[in-house]
Amino acid sequence: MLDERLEVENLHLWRGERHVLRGVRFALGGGGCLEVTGPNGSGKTSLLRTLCGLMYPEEGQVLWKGENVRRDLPAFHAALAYLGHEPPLKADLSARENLRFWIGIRRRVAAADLDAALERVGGGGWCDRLVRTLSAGQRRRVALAGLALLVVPLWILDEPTTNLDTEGQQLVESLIAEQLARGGLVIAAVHHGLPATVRDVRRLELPP
Amino acid sequence: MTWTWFHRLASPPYVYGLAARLTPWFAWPAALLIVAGLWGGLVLAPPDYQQGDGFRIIYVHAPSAWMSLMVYTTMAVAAAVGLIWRIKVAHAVAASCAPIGASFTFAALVTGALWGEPMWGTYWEWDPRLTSELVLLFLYLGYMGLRAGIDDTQRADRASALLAVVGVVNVPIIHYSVTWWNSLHQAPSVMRLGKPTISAAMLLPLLMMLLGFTLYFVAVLLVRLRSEVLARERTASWIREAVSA
Amino acid sequence: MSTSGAPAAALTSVAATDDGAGVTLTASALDATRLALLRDLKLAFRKRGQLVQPLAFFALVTMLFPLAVSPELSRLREMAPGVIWVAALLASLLALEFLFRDDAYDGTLEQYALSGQSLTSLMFAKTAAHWLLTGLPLALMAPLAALSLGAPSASLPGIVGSVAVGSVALSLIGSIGAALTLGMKRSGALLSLLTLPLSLPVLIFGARATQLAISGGPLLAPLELLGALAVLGVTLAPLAAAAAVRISLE
Amino acid sequence: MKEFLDMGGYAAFVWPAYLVTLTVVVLNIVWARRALARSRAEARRRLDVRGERP
Repeated sequence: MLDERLEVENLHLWRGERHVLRGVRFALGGGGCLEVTGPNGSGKTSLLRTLCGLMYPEEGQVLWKGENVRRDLPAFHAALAYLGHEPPLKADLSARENLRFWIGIRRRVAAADLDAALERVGGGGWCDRLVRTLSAGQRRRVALAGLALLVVPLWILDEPTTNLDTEGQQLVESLIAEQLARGGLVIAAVHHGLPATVRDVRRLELPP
Repeated sequence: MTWTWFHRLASPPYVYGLAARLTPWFAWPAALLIVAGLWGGLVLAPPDYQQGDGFRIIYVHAPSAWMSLMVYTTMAVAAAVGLIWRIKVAHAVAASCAPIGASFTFAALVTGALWGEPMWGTYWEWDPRLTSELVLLFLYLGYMGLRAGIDDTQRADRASALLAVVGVVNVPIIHYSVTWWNSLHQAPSVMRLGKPTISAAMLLPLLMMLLGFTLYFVAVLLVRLRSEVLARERTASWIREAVSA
Repeated sequence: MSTSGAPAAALTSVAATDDGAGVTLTASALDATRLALLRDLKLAFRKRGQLVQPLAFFALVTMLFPLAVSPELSRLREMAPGVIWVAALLASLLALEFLFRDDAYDGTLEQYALSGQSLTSLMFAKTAAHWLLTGLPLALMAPLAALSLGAPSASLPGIVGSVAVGSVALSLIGSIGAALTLGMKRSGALLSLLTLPLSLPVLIFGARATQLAISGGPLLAPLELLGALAVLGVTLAPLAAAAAVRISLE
Repeated sequence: MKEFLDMGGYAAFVWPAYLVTLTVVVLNIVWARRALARSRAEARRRLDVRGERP
């Protein structure tokens, strides 16, 4: 029952005249990591958004714990964290306020946990500044802090290392490693491949 | 077993072929009825005792007004079906309805105004029915504007379907509010006519026109439906046959 | 049980059971709605300039009428309900364009849709914020406009009440239009084309209530009708707006 | 015939009303057929692009 497992069966997605996903299939169990690669326009983002249930595939289905996610989307979403291209942050709120609202809508979070998460991503010095004054890399780090705070079994990440320096990329690695060690699942679209330190990575290459 | 007809009706190739086959079965009776209705309405029906020959506008005004409402209802029902069951053909029906409905709403407004001038002494009267008709035209225009504003057909289908459903929930409220408002501001100067006593010779052509226009709507809808179905279909297997014919 | 069963179970238990304080970790729907509302209010106060715009617009439009028609108070008084309501309708519309725009750009809507919380209640929160930031201030400003148009001071409570209730319905109807036009580059004209016909009943009942307030008549009937529209809107509009947002994310 | 065309003095209203309605009726037929022709051409073009038609 508690076995978190994501299965994807024969996904076909069209966008206008383009056949974006052509029969994508895979299965991923607890502790598994899947990296989705492919050139620009190969449908990485579309695949991730389809997995989340935002886009409706023409054919095929996504199963979570053996059940079609469409049957109970709210329950599936409660088990899911999705990070898109851009960190979902408000420019006119501080990093801390952003996290308080974004995460708070989903779960209760103690101030101490919030501080710890911000500290962890190196935001101790700037977490009370408005997000509009932060660099792209710092914003990405705020998003990572949010990811860590959500504590959900399934992570779906779109280019999580964009704009990050070496230290930031190591942070992504350790976050992913912890999530996998907890028995969580990680699906990440990446351009250059995840760093080698993340072991047991399976790869899904989307054709152009 | 009971659902097979439903599934067949959701299948684009089946619908495409069916629409092509059915069109003449609606088009020709429609043409006959409309011609007969025109003859009956313009020539055979006696002049109204109050409105004289002016009442003959009813034979084009009433069918246009009927179309404007009937097409909107059809559109909203098709849109709801498409929205709930994600049936592409239903969205194609809804999308086909809008331009037809909008043009007949326009015709109803113009013929209503042309009827109003000799009867009320003014082209435009803020009468609840004319006002509701005008609002309906804006609802159609909004629907078409929304479709035109969204590039992706699938998203345009779903967004406009939602609008059609919201609109159909609102139409009775709008009509009620306009009637309520009109009852407060009854203009005394306008001549109000009692309902004309309609004789059989007057009524029969009207019924023929109403039925003729309805069949005509189905025929035009079927032609439009084919084009909308083609535009939504990407799998080539049946399209090749469809377009080579 | 698979090999990864134990850690997976541990993870689930973190999400599902109580923490030390004995409270569940998942935010309730009420918490989520409250936070979404607070977020919008806080953001609006960070950008006060945008907040003032619809109000200034409202004041300006009502000022145009005496200049365009006549400064005679008796004539203005007759027009006052129409002027106030048309101006309020347009001012509310003006603010609608921004209701979802930023949220769509920065991915907030996506996170709302994927939060596992009811998107309908989050949409309700956004609409409530819109009303608190435009509808309510407009209602509070309406007496000024009414006085300048020659309305007697006894009519002011009725005017405030009718604008306050009517603008609830306006915000709700508008939220559907704003959600439907998400992702379009120039949505302003289309937004008014979608929203104004649907707002007609609010305009009719609202103007009537205002008129009765000015003439000292019993305005309960139109107010009740306005209230009915608002209640209907509260139950249906967030649902439709949520569906429209989902469609825009597809 | 002249009497018929005169419509009891209402010619200026009756005939334009019929004209407008019949124009709408005819235009709808023309538009629908044109839309279908366009969709078929478009479908053909798509098939050509994919090389699925000789």
